[in-house]
Amino acid sequence: MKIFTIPNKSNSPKRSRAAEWGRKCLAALFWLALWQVLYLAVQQEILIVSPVRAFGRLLELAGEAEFWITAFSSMLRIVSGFLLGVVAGTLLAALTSVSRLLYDVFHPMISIVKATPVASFILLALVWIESPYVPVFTAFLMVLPVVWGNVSNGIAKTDRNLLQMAEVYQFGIAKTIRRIYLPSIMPYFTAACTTGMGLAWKAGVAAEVLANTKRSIGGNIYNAKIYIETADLFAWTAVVIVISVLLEKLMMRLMKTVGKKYNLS
Amino acid sequence: MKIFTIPNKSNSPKRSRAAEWGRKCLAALFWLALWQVLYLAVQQEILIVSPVRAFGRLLELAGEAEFWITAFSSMLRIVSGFLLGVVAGTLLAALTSVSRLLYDVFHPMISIVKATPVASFILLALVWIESPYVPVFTAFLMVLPVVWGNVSNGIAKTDRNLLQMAEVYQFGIAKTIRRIYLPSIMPYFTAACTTGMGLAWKAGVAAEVLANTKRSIGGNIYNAKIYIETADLFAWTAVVIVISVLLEKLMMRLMKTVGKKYNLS
Amino acid sequence: MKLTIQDACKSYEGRPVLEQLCLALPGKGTVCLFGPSGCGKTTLFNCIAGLEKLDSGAILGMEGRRVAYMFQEDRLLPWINARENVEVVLRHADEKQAQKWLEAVGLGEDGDKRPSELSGGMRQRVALARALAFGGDVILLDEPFRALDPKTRLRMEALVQEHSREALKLLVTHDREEAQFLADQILYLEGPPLRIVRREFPSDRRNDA
Amino acid sequence: MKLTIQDACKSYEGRPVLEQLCLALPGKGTVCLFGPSGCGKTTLFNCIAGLEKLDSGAILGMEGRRVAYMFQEDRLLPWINARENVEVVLRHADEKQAQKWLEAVGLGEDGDKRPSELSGGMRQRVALARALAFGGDVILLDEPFRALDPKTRLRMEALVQEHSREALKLLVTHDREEAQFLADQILYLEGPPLRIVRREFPSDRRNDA
Amino acid sequence: GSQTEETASQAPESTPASSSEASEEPSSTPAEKITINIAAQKGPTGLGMVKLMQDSEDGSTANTYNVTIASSPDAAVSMISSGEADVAALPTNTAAILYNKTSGNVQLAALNTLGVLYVVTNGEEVNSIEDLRGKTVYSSGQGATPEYAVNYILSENGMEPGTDVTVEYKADHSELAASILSGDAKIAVLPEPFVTQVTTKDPNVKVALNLTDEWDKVAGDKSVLTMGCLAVRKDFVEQNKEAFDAFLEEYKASVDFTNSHVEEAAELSEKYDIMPAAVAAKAIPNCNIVYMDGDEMKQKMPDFLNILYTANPKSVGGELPGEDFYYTK
Ligand SMILES: Nc1ncnc2c1ncn2[C@@H]1O[C@H](COP(=O)(O)OP(=O)(O)OP(=O)(O)O)[C@@H](O)[C@H]1O
Ligand SMILES: Nc1ncnc2c1ncn2[C@@H]1O[C@H](COP(=O)(O)OP(=O)(O)OP(=O)(O)O)[C@@H](O)[C@H]1O
Ligand SMILES: [Mg+2]
Ligand SMILES: [Mg+2]
Repeated sequence: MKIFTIPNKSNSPKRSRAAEWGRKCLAALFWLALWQVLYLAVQQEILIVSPVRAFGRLLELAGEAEFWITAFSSMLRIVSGFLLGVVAGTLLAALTSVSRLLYDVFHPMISIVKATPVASFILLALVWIESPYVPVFTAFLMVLPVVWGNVSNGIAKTDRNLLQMAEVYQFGIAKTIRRIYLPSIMPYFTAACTTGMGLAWKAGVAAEVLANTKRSIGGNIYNAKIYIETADLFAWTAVVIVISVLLEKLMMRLMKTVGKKYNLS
Repeated sequence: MKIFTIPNKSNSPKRSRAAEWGRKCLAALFWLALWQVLYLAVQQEILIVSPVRAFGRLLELAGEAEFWITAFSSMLRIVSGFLLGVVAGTLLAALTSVSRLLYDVFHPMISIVKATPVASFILLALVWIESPYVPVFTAFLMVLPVVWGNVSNGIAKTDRNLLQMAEVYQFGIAKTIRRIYLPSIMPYFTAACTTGMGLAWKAGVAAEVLANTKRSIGGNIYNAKIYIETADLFAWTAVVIVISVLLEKLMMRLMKTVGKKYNLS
Repeated sequence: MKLTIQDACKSYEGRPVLEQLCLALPGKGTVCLFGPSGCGKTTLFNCIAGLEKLDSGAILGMEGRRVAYMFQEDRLLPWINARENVEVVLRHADEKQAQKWLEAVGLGEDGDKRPSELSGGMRQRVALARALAFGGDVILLDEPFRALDPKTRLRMEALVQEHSREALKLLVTHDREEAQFLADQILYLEGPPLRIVRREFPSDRRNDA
Repeated sequence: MKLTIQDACKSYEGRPVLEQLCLALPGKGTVCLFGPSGCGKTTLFNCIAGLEKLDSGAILGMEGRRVAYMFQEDRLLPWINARENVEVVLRHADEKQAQKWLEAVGLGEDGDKRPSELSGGMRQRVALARALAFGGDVILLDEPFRALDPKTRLRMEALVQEHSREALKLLVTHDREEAQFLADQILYLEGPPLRIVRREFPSDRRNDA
Repeated sequence: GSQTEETASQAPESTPASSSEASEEPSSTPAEKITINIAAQKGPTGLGMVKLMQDSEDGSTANTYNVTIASSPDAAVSMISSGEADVAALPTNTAAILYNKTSGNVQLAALNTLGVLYVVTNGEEVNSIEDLRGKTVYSSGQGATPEYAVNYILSENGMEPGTDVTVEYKADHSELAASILSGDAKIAVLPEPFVTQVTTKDPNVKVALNLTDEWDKVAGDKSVLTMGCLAVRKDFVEQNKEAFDAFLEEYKASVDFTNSHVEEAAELSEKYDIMPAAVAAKAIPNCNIVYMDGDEMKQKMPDFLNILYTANPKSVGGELPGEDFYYTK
């Protein structure tokens, strides 16, 4: 009788935690094995190091205070840019959804922000923006259109029936936003945030290279490249990935908690 | 009585086309004026040129056959990467939604693709990928996680009631996808495509610089930068933006037509 | 204040649903609408509630009057529970008040369930509780008792009858007995376009008034 | 083939809706279910249709039998029109067949409208047309006539009665007369947890059989 | 006129607001320390400046030097054209471009880096340019000075690039470095600090030729292969000539210090976040850090620029700079 239903992930609270972890570890092992295979295939320490080397180097780095300061200050910059992008993207989406005129005004602007290569405006940007803020700015510009697109879409897809209900029962602006728009936008917003967090890291670290930011992960990756320290390159890349994944997890958990608390889903 | 309803854009077919165009032109004028003001404020031809100069240069360039070949081959590369990313992202989303195991396997992979700075893997990538394909690959990697995230989300949010209906009425896999999943995913997919198209251009052009691709917009932007031909820089950037916006428009229209034809929305 | 519908016209894609409709309704009391499926009852309600704009004509006597509208579908907010769904329409959030209304519709124990965890009839009663809790000077009820068993139905009918006697209650029903029991006035409708084929004033209630 | 429900248990968050329910139903004919709102009728239907899994117990006699299920909500696909909504359940897509079914429920002229352009009662009739068009050996109808005016209702009742006499039709209704008119067997229910308080075999129909 | 005012308002502490104002309060009082904003870069140009930075920090210099390490020529260009910096270390051809683009407001003060291009080999014996005949040479920097330099040297040695020698261009210095280490490329033209990197990583990789020397061999006294220079804003230097001349002296001393006290300079390089000390110590001898100004510069530059100009006019900004491009003390 069962023909085709995509399993609902959230619907299986009884699945044992152990099995969950087991599967996750398996997945990790799978990718590590692939890495090792790749390493053995390439056999060039300059291009690719073995997972063992990379983790060894990572542990070494983790022993230094400097490492933590660097990682933390890069994180601070990129998260700031990310948050700014999320806030601005959401506000802009609200504005452009309310007014057709504002939409017409901002839409080309956002298209430009989306498509313009960083190389094109960095020269101009460097006049106003000081070097440590370039990564912030770049992450911001990366996240903004993603959030804007998703939130706008979420607003457009909000159930008109519920909006009519809110109108009849005189919810007013605040209650309509709180009770209808927010919960409707949540899934779109969440998707934008998870995607945006990754992109913010990608772009933010690249911008740290461009702006030669002191004490930055980007700077370290750049140095690793110039000095052909491949183990360092992989170790610092791993740092980027680990922080980004952890932050994403943290953010999702936070959103879930807030969502539950305020009945947003 | 009307309190707060966000106006439905698609709901006003009677609004005169002239007014629509008028507003769009006004928006364009607004941004051009802002550009001019900025230009007058900076007063440095090296950093920023006037809109008139940029368009003059653009017209000049447009007179050369080389220009069209360059623009076209860049477009081809980036659109290929974009399409690959869309296809792969959609397939991957389908896979990871069907099987929890595949989800656990691919999720970390996608997080890595999202966050890894291009600088980190370009060295490795260049070993296998020939220079002209680097922009394709980069655009692909940019679009993949955006599409994956949105489509996964769309699948997860598909109405369970309708899925139950499909099960009872023995739709089978094909019909369930065609009649329920596809239409449900459409808005998420569309948002991913518009966002992704812009990002593909941003990243693709940057990669053309990195990979030193011949006959590329990226190469021209790079040259304009090292030779400090600011008018060229702005003209080529305008090319990127115009093509990206046109492609986005084209894509949206295509999706609407297809969506209408196959009743997807 | 009387509610007057003057030359109301409304069409969807060229097909008229309301066409030069004129209708005068009293300031208070219960009016039952009785008409075939698709004749335009819901459309009329939407116009009275201000959710749809008339193509031409006017609806007079609605200024400053609060409208409570129980829709034909339940239109509950899926992300909050039954009690909150009632509470959300109260001017001053008040959980006890909401609970009171839930009890009135026989759902005192189901306040913590979300709409997806309620049965069809229960959802409908939450929507009824919400409309009654909002109060209002004009109360529009689109088939409020449709999916209820006879016993519950009687209780709900009584509840609606007792409620806000000073308000104008418009009520769509497909049950002739029910109309006779509840209404001061019954409008027999045909359509589309909507027209009133007969008005009836159930005598016993008229004498009361 | 008989349909047998054996010791069926099903609870939501610890609250039992079906508890040790045993029920034997004939292989064909019309059985009306008659019970208060929230007693567990829809849950029972969902279990029979295989959409919900029993916590324990079994439902026997369903192997290989096609089930048509008209849900309590309409569950129409919002992105296709009424005709396509019927066509989509046919084994071989056939527009004429779909149109025929729409005409049977009195919607011959509304086939091109999308669900959002239909009135409540019309949507419901599309859902009925869909269930009947699918056919099936077991037909579950959850309040198929709820929001219909008396005239339309009579037509629909007749339609259901005429339809697939070889199938087992289970039908939830809140109208005693309707049950008497349609059913070979009436189950009076209470709940939750669901229990059968009385079985009635409307005599005239029994004599027919 | 207006341009001066504009930039001055962005950097008021370094530049008097206008020339009229400047004449009212002459800046040449030796007692008063002037702040000179300098944009250096991570590579060799920065290395030559470390002593200057140290001294300025100690307060033992004639002026106060506010050195910013810019990551890329981009940032330096941005800084000098917006007036944020008065002096900037730039690629030599970029200085020429800026001169053209600013109608002469950027002057060449001194050359500070000669060529840092080397031919390195992995498993091939190369002792002279002639040995390259018939071989495949890998290089990076297509469309930039490395390409023009390689082509010039090859042609002057009677070889046609592309026919007598195959030159394959890689996109990126790191990629080229990786190829030579992996042995995919046997002969490569690499810049510092990549040369130091590859030779340290793999003892089989040898520095075969120094392209600066090869250039000198064919060009004699007429021109010099130069990669980096110090450019100055004309409107700044006109008003602060004395201070700037003092700076050049001190900068010259700083370059000498770097070349003669490699270890100490390397320490300072790490301190000022230019390069790790170990790397700097190895790189300094190969970086061709020099100080060349005045007549020598004026004599050798035009030919060099002309070679670039012949290869691609855009690489010097469309036309060869005039006399006033060269700053004289
Ligand atoms: N949004 C719409 N677009 C097009 N047609 C519509 C729309 N809404 C309603 N209609 C049409 O208007 C007519 C009246 O609809 P309405 O919902 O008012 O009927 P009703 O009297 O409430 O019927 P029911 O008792 O079945 O609910 C119907 O023929 C319907 O198809
Ligand atoms: N998904 C669910 N989660 C929790 N409780 C549920 C869920 N579905 C149904 N219930 C509960 O099960 C009981 C029976 O629900 P059911 O829908 O079967 O009633 P019903 O007999 O169909 O009522 P109605 O005539 O109102 O449709 C109700 O008390 C309801 O609250
Ligand atoms: Mg209706
Ligand atoms: Mg039910």
